[in-house]
Amino acid sequence: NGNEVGGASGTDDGKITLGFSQVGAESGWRTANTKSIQESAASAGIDLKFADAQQKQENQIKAIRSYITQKVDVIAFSPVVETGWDAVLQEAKAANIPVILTDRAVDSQDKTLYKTFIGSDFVVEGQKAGEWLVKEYEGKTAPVNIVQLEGTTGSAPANDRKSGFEEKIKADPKFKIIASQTGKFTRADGKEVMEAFLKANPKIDVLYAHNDDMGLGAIEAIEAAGKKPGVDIKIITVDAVKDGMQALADGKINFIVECSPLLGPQLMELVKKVKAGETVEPRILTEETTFTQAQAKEALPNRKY
Amino acid sequence: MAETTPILEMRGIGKRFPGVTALDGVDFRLHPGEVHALMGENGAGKSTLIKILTGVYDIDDGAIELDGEPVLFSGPQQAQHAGVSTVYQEINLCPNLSVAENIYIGREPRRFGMISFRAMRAKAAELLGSLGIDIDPGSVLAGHSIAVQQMVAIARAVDISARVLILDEPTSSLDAGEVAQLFRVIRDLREQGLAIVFVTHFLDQVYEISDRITVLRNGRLVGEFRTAELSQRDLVEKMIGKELSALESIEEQAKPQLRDPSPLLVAEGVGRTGAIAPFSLTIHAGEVVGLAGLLGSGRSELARLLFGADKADSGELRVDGRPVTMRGPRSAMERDIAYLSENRRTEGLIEELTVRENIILALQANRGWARPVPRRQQDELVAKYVEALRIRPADPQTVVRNLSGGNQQKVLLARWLITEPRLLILDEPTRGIDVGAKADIQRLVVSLAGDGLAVLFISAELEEVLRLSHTIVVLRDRAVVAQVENTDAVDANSIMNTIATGVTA
Amino acid sequence: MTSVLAPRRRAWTIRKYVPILGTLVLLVIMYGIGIVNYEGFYNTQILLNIFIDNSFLLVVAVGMTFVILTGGIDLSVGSVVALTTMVCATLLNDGWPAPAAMIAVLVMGALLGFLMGCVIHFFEIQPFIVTLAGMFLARGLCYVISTSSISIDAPFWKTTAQERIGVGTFTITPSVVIAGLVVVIAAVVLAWTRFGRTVYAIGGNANSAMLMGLGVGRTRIGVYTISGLCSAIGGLLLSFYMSSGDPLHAIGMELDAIAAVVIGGTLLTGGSGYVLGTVLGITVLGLIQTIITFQGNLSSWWTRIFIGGLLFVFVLLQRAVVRRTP
Amino acid sequence: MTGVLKHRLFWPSAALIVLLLGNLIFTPHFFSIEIRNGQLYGSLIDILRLSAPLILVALGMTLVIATGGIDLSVGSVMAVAGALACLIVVDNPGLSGVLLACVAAVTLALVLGLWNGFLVSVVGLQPIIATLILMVAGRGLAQLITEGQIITVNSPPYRFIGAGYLLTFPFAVIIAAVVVAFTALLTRRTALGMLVESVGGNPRASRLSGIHSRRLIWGVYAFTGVAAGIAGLMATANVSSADGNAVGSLIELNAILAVVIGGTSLAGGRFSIAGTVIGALLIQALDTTIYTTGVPAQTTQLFKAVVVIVICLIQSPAFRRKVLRTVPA
Ligand SMILES: Nc1ncnc2c1ncn2[C@@H]1O[C@H](COP(=O)(O)OP(=O)(O)OP(=O)(O)O)[C@@H](O)[C@H]1O
Ligand SMILES: Nc1ncnc2c1ncn2[C@@H]1O[C@H](COP(=O)(O)OP(=O)(O)OP(=O)(O)O)[C@@H](O)[C@H]1O
Ligand SMILES: [Mg+2]
Ligand SMILES: [Mg+2]
Repeated sequence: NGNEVGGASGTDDGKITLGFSQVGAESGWRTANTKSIQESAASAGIDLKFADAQQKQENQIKAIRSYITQKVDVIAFSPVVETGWDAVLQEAKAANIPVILTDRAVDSQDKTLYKTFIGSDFVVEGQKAGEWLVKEYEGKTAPVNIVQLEGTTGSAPANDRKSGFEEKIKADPKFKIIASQTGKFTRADGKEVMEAFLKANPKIDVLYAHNDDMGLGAIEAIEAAGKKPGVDIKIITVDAVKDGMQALADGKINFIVECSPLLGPQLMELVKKVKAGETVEPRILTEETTFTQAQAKEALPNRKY
Repeated sequence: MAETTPILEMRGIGKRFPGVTALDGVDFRLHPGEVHALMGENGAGKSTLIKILTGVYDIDDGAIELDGEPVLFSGPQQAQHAGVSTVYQEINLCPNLSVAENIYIGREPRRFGMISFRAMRAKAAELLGSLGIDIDPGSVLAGHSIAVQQMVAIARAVDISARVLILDEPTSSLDAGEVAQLFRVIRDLREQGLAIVFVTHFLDQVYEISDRITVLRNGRLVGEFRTAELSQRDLVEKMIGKELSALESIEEQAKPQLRDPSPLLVAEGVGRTGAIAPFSLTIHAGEVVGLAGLLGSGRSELARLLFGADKADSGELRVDGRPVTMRGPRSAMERDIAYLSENRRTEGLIEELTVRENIILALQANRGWARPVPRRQQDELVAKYVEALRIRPADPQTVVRNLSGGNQQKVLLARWLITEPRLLILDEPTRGIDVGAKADIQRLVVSLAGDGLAVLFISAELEEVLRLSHTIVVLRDRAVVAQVENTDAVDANSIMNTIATGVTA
Repeated sequence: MTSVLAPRRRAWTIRKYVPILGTLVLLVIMYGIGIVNYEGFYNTQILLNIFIDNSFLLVVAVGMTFVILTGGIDLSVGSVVALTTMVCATLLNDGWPAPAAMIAVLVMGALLGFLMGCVIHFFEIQPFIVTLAGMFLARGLCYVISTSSISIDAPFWKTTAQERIGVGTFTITPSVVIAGLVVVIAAVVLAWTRFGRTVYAIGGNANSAMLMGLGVGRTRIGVYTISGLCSAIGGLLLSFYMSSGDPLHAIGMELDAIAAVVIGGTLLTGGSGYVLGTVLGITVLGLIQTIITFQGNLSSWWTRIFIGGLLFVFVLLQRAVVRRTP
Repeated sequence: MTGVLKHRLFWPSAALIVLLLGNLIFTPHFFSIEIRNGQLYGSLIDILRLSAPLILVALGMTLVIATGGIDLSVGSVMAVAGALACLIVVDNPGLSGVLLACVAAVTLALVLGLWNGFLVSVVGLQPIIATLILMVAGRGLAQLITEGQIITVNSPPYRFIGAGYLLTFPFAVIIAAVVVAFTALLTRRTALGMLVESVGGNPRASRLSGIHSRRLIWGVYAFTGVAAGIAGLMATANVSSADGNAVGSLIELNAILAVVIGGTSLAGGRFSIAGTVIGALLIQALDTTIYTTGVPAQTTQLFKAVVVIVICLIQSPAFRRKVLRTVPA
């Protein structure tokens, strides 16, 4: 029930008004992200104007323009794509409205267009996954056959998680990515692609999935093929949503790199600081960790999303 | 007329469709300054020959020469550029464009590269005027009756024609007045040295206008004759390929005896604004009521109201003495009324379905989807009417689109006959049907009426109406102006008089 | 003897604009409702922003109008837009001068459209499949060029992106001017040229048009070429707007374009409709989006339901105003 | 032989077979089918199983297209039905809960189909717009049901619908086969098929022949809704979770493609159920081929484009006549 927030745009009552333009609601992760922002805005006493862009940059630009005309105090948004923001950010700057980026970066020469960028680093996530794998197979010489389930082709998380991972494992020739295909970040596609992988490749040692959902789909495929996920095939995923953590705790996944959507509280702190005119760090990483099976068992009971 | 060198010569033309040899070794010569009638029964191959000539169909065998040069048009566009313009059998115009545009599209008058619609409308009005048609050239084509559309198509072709003008059954829904206008224009063009190909099933028209006749039968050439040297009787025999006895009986065809004068349908003050003024009409079982009137006088409109194809906005309809509200064709069909539209392509045929499916369609619709007509019954019914109406090819699995125009018309007639209606509304049922089949249909109407079927009969051919009807309803300017009993005193002249003056003679 | 055909109502000429006028009136009402309900909505700039934010879509939809008027469909437009941005960005990064890069992508777009038109016409394959294959092809080429976005730093793009044309406080972008030009040219071509009228004729009845001796093949290939060209122009405008090439740009734009055309009163079966209607269709979609933004408190799913609802109300009223025979 | 060549299903079938054979080059055991854990296991089985939802949706789409319409909302209807079912099953994972969920979901899908049919046949909106409304709003509805989250269910009976095996055969395939057989019987053993073709072929003539085209069109959209609803159950059961955003996304395009490849014209009229099934199998086979042969993710679209173009060209009589110079059929 996210439709309770917002209301009259009031600069008069001393409340801070935050205009937030969200990418969309394309995944559970994104919904958790939205929820976190809405809830923490409410508890921080910030008046939130929220707009969903349905995955379209023009809608986001439109929303930001409209926030400018509505004279909100701070604008925050998760860019759908990295490029093409200069013009509208220029307008915001001219109107003296500070801008905060969340979750994804924009690719702009002019760093004064926004105050700060808070979010995860997808490359680092890929690296963490790669590092774990390298460590896991330390000292062994047998070749390791890896299959990869990529995210939506062309999306930043897919590109970065792939490059970060591959960067870490490329030093050792025993790691071989024998198949890599997009699973579009969904369970159904993850399962379908994994089924095909299993038939085409008799020996798969490791599965690296760019998010939990694809990994969860793949687990079903692996089980249907009569193999044991987590044992016969080791599985690494990214995100750490609740279902993923459950599978990790059950031993079906071996390692999860967290990519936290819960940046609401951090964001609200920043909004207040920016509004007060304080200087903030230009790049703030969300507080994230990684989970092994044992850690998952511990963390699971108070996992929120 | 002196023998000139032919402007067009087709030799050994052959065309095969899957399962059908439409043309086989046909020769055809056309001289400048002549009107050449192309004759033959339905499905003889007339339209196919024309389409071969203008490049609509690829040619299988044979060669074509225009002005001594071998030609092979890639399509109507190229044919037009070479001076050959054509009115194809089915009206081929664009319903969404205006009348003027339909005449001039592709050749619009332009100023500074932009089409000048004003000039175009003016030219169109003038052209249509010369054919005796007075309609707004800016109006949308779809709003006009088939007859008007046919005139528009003719106007277009006449205006384009440079060397050869081909008219494939241009007069099938025109009344005598329009035909006269058309012939005047054709004679003018002939004077100017144009070569004209003319296809029709009206023998009188052939003798009135043509200089030479080529007869086809079953896709083969029967021969080329001078009209003056070929008697009407011989012509028919050449077309049907056997001794003529059937035709004579039509001439003597008596109209059916009225047996049971109980009113089947009564219309009181039924009308529709903008379409037809309120009229009253009674049709009895076993009675044939003919509608007479000029093109656009509202005959079809009247028929459509009785069938519920359009909604009446005034008056009352009673069937069997009980008032009915026509909510649509279904209401009429439930009361055993059937309606054959004059517009066979847009309102009749389902082109991609087979002959069998087209024939049983109305019967099936009446029964509802859940009770399919058993296949055996279908086959019997279809076989019966394919036989009775001589539908060719006789294979019920043929896709209706591939039938010749006349045979398509017979299929539609069959569709309604198998529903065994009590009132049959026939709007131009004999359009494009050959002499033999026309006699069959007329005989059928007489015999059905004899069995107690009521018929509302609309035809551009006044003679046909006179021959069959007990009562003649005369329309003019979208209103019923007279209802006369068809006694011996009534003839074409007196009806024409009524039409012209609006007063019963 | 002459025929006594009474000259009939001349009402046709006015009647054919009823759909457009009806749509326009509804649009005004919708705008009025926006003004009453949302503070700041009355600002004329809001209206101008609709065109600023949709100039590329407008151009694409204009191309689509040509195709739909012939009774065809072009699903490739979104992908061609994306491909245009990608190729343009790549060429510029390779040091091509701006005019050369622009011409190159325009030619490429037109060529893609031309090829699809040829396949549709010569091999008699349904436009849906051919353009769907075109959609895969163009999108596939984007990924082959790069899977990540390429930013455009060419000064011309920067200035065009930030340039504002306007009187007083009301401004538009050069893109809007270009889109406006495209609309005017398209409207003139459709209404007053032989090509344009042939487009309508084909939509009315392609077989008749062929028998009437019109250049059906040429025209049909022509409309797909125009659609390809318009997609490329739209792609250029998008690259101004986004300053980047991205393989994920314009996903689903084909549906938006088709929707705009059809909401604008053009029949999907062809033969009836106007470019002006398409402009109105775009405005409707833009206005719906603007209302959503002003509403400001809708969750993602309510946003979708709300869009569907507004669309429903609009087309329902439109249908009531413009009661046409089906 | 020429008789076979002329059959309208010959070319789509040939394309399917060629595509499958092409796999043998890259994956020698592509055709091998074995029994694992009492279930048939192999790539061909995967293709059959994965194409089941598409077949269902395409089946409805076939009829809609035959009436001269189109239904863009099928994906959204799938998502709504799947979401509702999962919502119910989450709390009642037993067999009765699953049955209840199926009935509720299919009923809701039926209502949505009736809604589409109402807009098209009674209100008279253009089908593409009428169904676009539900395409947009329906996805919102699905997400409303799931609250934007992925609902994961843990219910073996529910999972059975999409991923279970009955007598070694995938249950989803059995459902699809039954619905296909049912539809084929319904349309070809009654007069329904012909009436639908008639309405699509010439609506005006059909009306004048006394066909209740309004009811018919309404019914066809309702049927499509139900088919999409069942497909939604299958798709969500396959992964035991409902993702309001992802379920059935872009399936409308694939379904239309399947219909068109199967030889049904988008202009309406004649339709072929067998053709549609072959079309759907072809599309799924293409996806599976891409995954098994290891086409890199960046080039899959390109690969698809090429295959679709080749299939279309080979199917086109004009292409064979003009380029391959074969005798016309
Ligand atoms: N496209 C086609 N496919 C298959 N058969 C066709 C096709 N066109 C015509 N035919 C067949 O060719 C034969 C000749 O038809 P055509 O239309 O030339 O006859 P016609 O002499 O014009 O008859 P009508 O007087 O009825 O118009 C018919 O048997 C018809 O069924
Ligand atoms: N200028 C016009 N504007 C609007 N509608 C017209 C116009 N001219 C003709 N129509 C339409 O054309 C038809 C008139 O022809 P109608 O069917 O009444 O003629 P008819 O007496 O059957 O003669 P025929 O069928 O021989 O032309 C009607 O459908 C009428 O609405
Ligand atoms: Mg003929
Ligand atoms: Mg008439």
